[in-house]
Amino acid sequence: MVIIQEADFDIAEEVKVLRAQSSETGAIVTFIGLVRDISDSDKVSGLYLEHYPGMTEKSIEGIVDAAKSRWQLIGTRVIHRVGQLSPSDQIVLVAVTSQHRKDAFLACEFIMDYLKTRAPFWKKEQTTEGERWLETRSSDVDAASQWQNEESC
Amino acid sequence: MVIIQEADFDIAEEVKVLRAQSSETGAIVTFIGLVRDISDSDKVSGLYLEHYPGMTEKSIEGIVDAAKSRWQLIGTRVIHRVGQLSPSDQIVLVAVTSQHRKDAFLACEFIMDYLKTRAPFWKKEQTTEGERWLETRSSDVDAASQWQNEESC
Amino acid sequence: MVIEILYFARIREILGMGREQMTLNDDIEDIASLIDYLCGARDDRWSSTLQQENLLISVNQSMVKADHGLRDGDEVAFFPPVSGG
Amino acid sequence: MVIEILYFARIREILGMGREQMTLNDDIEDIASLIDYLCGARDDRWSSTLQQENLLISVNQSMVKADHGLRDGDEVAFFPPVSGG
Repeated sequence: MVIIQEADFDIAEEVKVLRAQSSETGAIVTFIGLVRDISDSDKVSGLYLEHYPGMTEKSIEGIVDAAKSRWQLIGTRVIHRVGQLSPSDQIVLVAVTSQHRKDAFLACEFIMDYLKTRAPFWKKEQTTEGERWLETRSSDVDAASQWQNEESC
Repeated sequence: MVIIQEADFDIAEEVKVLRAQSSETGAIVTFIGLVRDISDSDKVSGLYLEHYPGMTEKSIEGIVDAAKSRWQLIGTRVIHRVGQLSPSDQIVLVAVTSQHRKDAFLACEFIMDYLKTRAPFWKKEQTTEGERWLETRSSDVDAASQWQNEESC
Repeated sequence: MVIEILYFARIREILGMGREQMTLNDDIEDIASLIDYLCGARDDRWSSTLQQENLLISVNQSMVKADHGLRDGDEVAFFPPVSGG
Repeated sequence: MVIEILYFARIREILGMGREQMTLNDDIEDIASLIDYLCGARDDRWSSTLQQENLLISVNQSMVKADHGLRDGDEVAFFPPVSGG
């Protein structure tokens, strides 16, 4: 389940939905991304998140499907916010359930790493030095490519 | 912060406390362990969790300290329930915050892997085949020992 | 053929345009020739953005390379490297 | 010296005892000799549990090996492999 919305989300609500899906669930791993108030040593006052409606959902669903084919998962929820956000706001939630914790940890991290490099979102930071568009960090490209290296092991 | 209690916990409450700790937090990773209704193909009707009061808290605090010395963390919360539980009940919560997601993912998984092999908890399952005490799974021993192999890389 | 072109983020701001419909001449058969056409027919802002090495391209909401062929009704999008999450 | 001994989980159930206080003779100086004493002085349940290879031992709430020395007032615990989380 992939949701793109302006509204905030409630992790308890999402965990509740996932728990109700199966009595075989033994592990729930969640990731929440927050707006940080510092970026490259400048004070961040706000963040605008643009996306490509339609393609965003499609690309994240593709990432989730890839995770499902790689690990034994029971359920997944991805919520990504768009629009105007402030420091400390929640941006993204990835929640994964599985029978065993290892699968849930790996799948959650995998989904985040690919979302960072493949899903069509763009952040524009409002800082004390003015506005600026962010682009993919090289550390995020490295994080995503590690999953491919592992495949060839 | 390590808490051992009989009562259930609310992930939203714990995430709220962690978010309030620092405006530098960019990533929150949580793990929730649940009582599964099947164990070695027997139907589980309940689970009794015994622990060693005092040593439990001390050992988990030691694990959390080890995680803090290994990764850049901002905050941690570990809640472990004891007493009588039912299938689908929450058993344990590990929540970790950091500036960056990689540290939070690794630390959360590390804490869970060590908690499974070092913290003095014992589970007694009530199944259709009677009651039985569980002992450390070899897969959990392997999971914990992987962190030591990585250290020597 | 008629296609829809979408521009996002920094590229949308520089071009001052988020979306346009275009009727293509028969000789524009793929993304590469569409980019050539736009850079030649329009002002410098087009060549400075559409010729950047890190430009990302999608057709019908799937990422493609510049040699991807075009068909009537396609939804083409140009955008910079992504930064969500 | 006087020590406190705690038993947990399966071991507690088999021995039918969760905690006891013991006054030790002078020749019991470490965990190994304490185990030897208990196995010799008490019934089979003691030797069958305290001589198991996977027995875990703590003194004052830190895990130790059988060669760990004992001091007056120590809190010793015997327990099976853990299974929390």
